[in-house]
Amino acid sequence: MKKLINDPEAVVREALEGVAAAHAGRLAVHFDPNYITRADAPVSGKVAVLSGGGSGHEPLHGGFVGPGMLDAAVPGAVFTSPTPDQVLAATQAVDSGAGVLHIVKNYTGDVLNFETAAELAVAEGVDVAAVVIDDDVAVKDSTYTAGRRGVGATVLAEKICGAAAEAGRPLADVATLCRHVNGQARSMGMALTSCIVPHVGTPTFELGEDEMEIGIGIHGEPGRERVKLEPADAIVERLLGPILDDLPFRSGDRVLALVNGMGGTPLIELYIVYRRVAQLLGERSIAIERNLVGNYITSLEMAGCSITLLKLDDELTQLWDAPVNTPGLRWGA
Amino acid sequence: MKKLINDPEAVVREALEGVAAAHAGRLAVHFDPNYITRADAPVSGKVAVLSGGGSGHEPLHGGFVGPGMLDAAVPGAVFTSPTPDQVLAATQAVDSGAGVLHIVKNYTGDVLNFETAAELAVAEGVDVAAVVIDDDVAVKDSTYTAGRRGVGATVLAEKICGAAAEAGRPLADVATLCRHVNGQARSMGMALTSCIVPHVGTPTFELGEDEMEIGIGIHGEPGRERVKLEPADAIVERLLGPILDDLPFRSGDRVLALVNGMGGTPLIELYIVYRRVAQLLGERSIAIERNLVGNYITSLEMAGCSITLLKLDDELTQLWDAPVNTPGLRWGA
Amino acid sequence: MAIGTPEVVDWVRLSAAALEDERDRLNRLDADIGDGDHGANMARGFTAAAERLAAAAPETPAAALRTVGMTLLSTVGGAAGPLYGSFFIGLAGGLGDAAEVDAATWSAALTQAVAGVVRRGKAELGDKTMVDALTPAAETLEAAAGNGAAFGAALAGSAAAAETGAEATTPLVARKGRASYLGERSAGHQDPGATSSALLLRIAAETWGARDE
Amino acid sequence: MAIGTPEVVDWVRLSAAALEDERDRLNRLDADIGDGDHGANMARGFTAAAERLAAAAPETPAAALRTVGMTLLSTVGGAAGPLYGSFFIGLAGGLGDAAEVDAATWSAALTQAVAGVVRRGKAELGDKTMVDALTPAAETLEAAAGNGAAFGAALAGSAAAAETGAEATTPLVARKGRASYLGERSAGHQDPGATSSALLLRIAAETWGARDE
Ligand SMILES: Nc1ncnc2c1ncn2[C@@H]1O[C@H](COP(=O)(O)OP(=O)(O)O)[C@@H](O)[C@H]1O
Ligand SMILES: Nc1ncnc2c1ncn2[C@@H]1O[C@H](COP(=O)(O)OP(=O)(O)O)[C@@H](O)[C@H]1O
Ligand SMILES: [Mg+2]
Ligand SMILES: [Mg+2]
Ligand SMILES: [Mg+2]
Ligand SMILES: [Mg+2]
Repeated sequence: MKKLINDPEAVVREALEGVAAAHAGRLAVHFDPNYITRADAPVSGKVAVLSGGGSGHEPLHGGFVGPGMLDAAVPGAVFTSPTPDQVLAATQAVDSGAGVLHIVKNYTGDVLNFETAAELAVAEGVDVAAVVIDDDVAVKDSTYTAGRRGVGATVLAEKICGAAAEAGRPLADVATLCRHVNGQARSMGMALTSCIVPHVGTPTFELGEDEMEIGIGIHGEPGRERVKLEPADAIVERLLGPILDDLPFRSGDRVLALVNGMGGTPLIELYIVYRRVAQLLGERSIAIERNLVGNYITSLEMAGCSITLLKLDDELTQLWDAPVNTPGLRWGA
Repeated sequence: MKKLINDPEAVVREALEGVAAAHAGRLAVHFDPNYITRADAPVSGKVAVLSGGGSGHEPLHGGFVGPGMLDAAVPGAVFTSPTPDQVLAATQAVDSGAGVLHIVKNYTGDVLNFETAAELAVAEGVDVAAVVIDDDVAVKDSTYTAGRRGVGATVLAEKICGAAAEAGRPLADVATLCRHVNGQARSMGMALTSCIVPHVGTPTFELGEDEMEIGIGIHGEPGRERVKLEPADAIVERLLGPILDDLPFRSGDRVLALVNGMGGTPLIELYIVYRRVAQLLGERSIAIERNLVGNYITSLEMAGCSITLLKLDDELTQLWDAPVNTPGLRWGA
Repeated sequence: MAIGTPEVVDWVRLSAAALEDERDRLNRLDADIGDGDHGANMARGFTAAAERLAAAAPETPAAALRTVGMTLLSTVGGAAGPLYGSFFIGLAGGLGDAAEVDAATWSAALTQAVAGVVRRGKAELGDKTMVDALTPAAETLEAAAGNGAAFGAALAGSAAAAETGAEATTPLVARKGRASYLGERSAGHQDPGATSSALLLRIAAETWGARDE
Repeated sequence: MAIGTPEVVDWVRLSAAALEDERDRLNRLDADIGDGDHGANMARGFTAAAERLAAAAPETPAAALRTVGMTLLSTVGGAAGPLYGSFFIGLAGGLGDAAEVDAATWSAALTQAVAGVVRRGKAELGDKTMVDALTPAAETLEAAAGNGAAFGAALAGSAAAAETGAEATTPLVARKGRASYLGERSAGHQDPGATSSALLLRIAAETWGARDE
């Protein structure tokens, strides 16, 4: 295992110390329980937006804390959801009385821990609304199973709900918006290589030198299928097809396209992926009105990418364009 | 070789097509010869700032084109300097009559091709000033050799000179500032893994599972020494020591600290590196006034990091803080 | 037999030791159909719980079990944390302020605890989760307690039922938890959470059963 | 012997073929002490130059050589691009509008071309660069031309001197170009640029020398 770390057990703590040192003044990092808030939290009268999950997906979530996006991020151990006491403490720290939106990625652990935390917070008098993000079309959806995983749409929901909260909209409204974003977004990812969880020390899965995993999750969970390596253009088609079919996205739609790196893929390759996404959507007369190309929701050092499409309307576009000032996403500020 | 590419020979062209599609409206991408300019270039009355070099270091340089930073970027083949005709065409495209600053990383190929281009541009009546960046303390400096390589300081020089140009300062002045930035900046890098040049298809160098290369360049050039893998804290000491000794940086200095990923290193690790940088500078009473943690000057998928320190003064800090609006670096806009 | 607070503490202490021993096996089971951390999660949580009980002696079995539940909640994370948290908080709720535990009170508490897990996780029997071990264990215990069986024997039967239930998860296709993303590919592997549940109940039978002779 | 434009075009065409053949060897030499692209760079540039000459027939040897220089400048990149660009533009400058090339004119042109490379790259003899092959080649040719040697023999001597110079770079520590970053670690490897220079001069001797019999 080759990593720039000291002690595998101390990765999250030391990275948080680095975040605290790098972003003092913008972010407040709290330890034991671990959570990150805007330095100026709670923001009086404003609904707070909180998210969290296992670490190892940076910049998600800590890198998205700041004006116009998250009020708090709650990092668990690497690939392990945070515990309810962490989420509770963060919820209380950012609540100004206007309530707190929990944006939760759909993994059993995340859902259960956030649910427990929300119950505790409500018992403490905090108004909490929780929205579960489940945009990963690689997983078959069913009411009898855990359902789809939450992936790229989380970034978009955090940005858009953060903007709505900043604009003064009430909790129920921001929660409805969050469900709307989730409903209009679809994602799928793939991996060229595995990641290595620090305290495990060996790759989560083994892929041959000529193999790739299609439909991978962001924790190295196995995907839909393992196939032979293909050119980038063919890979894009494999990802985009199920995404387009699922919502479905249709000719005339306006979308936001996120081409996301898994952590170990260089930017030059992500632009080659974006090129093909733009070509294929162009052929289908789907207009990419906004885009994002880079590493936003990662799986440690995994090489690979995911694609997320969000169907835009005027309201979503306007909220997307609103100022945001976080370490991981910034414009208009 | 596992990459999200189609044809190894088409990597740069297809990535540029992706850039063109993703940033239409902000950037203009010109093909044959290849270069990227601000969409609104030439900006009347403003000195233009241009840089370039081999591809594979993204977001450098193309990701730094935009208001407040570069007017043009000239990408060569992967790890190969661009040719004079490219640089000439880009220079002419962004010159508003106020002249063009060439920021050149100190590699023989880059220096010679930019020199040739500058001669041609001058012959065409363009006022050109060239500044060579050579901040890499891993290489012994000497007037008898090619000297030090240009690495992380390039990003800082592009930002700061871009701000000065935006503020209306004349060419000679912006060039002097660029030399000042270079003189006040020192860097050193290391690699945990090699990169793979697409048209080569095999790793540039082989490192054992328990080895790392200290003092590596950004093209996979061998470094100062190959040693056994160490914890992140010890690695930071290996990089920071030569940097601090070289300028030297002293107690009471104010600095900008750039912790840069080589492309394949996840952000969580870069924050562990930053943590130690902050600790060590704190112990020496050197104040980190500004910082940047992320992938800014990369070597394809190489895992590793580099550290750059720039000694700040009020002028540099103010120019650093000035608005910048590029795909790779953005604030205040 | 008298199962009081010290015996409850013993159970937790010995469970922590057993989970440390079984850490790798549970991790491996979880690696096959999940993310490979169930052993680490459980060992971390129970070690913390045992330490907390060793540091501050609780007054009643229920108080001890509530401490365990709260500790698991704040140290385990993942799916297992809230589920085992609910389980132990459920056990505590079922025991109330009783100073001693017998087959009848334990059976009632276990039934309540399993209901808590089901309420939280919404898994049904056959979804390939810890519920597949816990539900038969509670049912077997209830039947034995109803028949007036000795507590030790009842516990042993309950543990055996849990083990059978855990083994029976192997052919199943997971419908809950991380393994469900695998669909058909989850069949052929024993569920790690069901395995750890059976382990906990086995340790209870061994620890408390010995007292019952 | 009469070396006119067609013979110059032949030289470039055969050099392109030879560089394609030697691409891997030059890449490997460059991988040892540089970035492993010298063979690819040279093959790409000369293939482009040969194609351009084949497409548009230039009028004079100098015009052909200037086309080569400009093509190398815009297709090779790296250090070798501007240096070989200067070299061929220097050859063109040295020949002026002469319709034919002989030992004396070629010697003068070569001397001017090498001076252009030195001016551009600032390398001195012994810095472990192409200058270590080019300088002795130019000097040997000048001496032979001064002694009234036949053009073919003079070219052969010049090529041999370039090869000796290229081989002599092996023990040197590089002081210019990418290899200089290696410091002492650059010793023990033959310089790729000196090797490609010797190759070009060898092809000239073979191509034009044959005409000279
Ligand atoms: N909805 C659920 N109901 C009951 N048990 C569940 C549920 N989801 C998961 N589990 C149990 O949790 C176990 C996995 O726990 P663990 O690996 O610690 O958490 P995670 O899956 O978050 O990594 C599974 O083996 C299963 O027994
Ligand atoms: N300053 C210089 N003067 C003369 N020749 C040089 C100089 N720098 C490099 N070279 C030559 O260029 C060769 C390397 O060319 P190439 O590999 O194509 O370029 P790059 O080093 O940019 O990859 C070296 O082997 C050397 O002979
Ligand atoms: Mg887990
Ligand atoms: Mg090169
Ligand atoms: Mg698990
Ligand atoms: Mg080279």
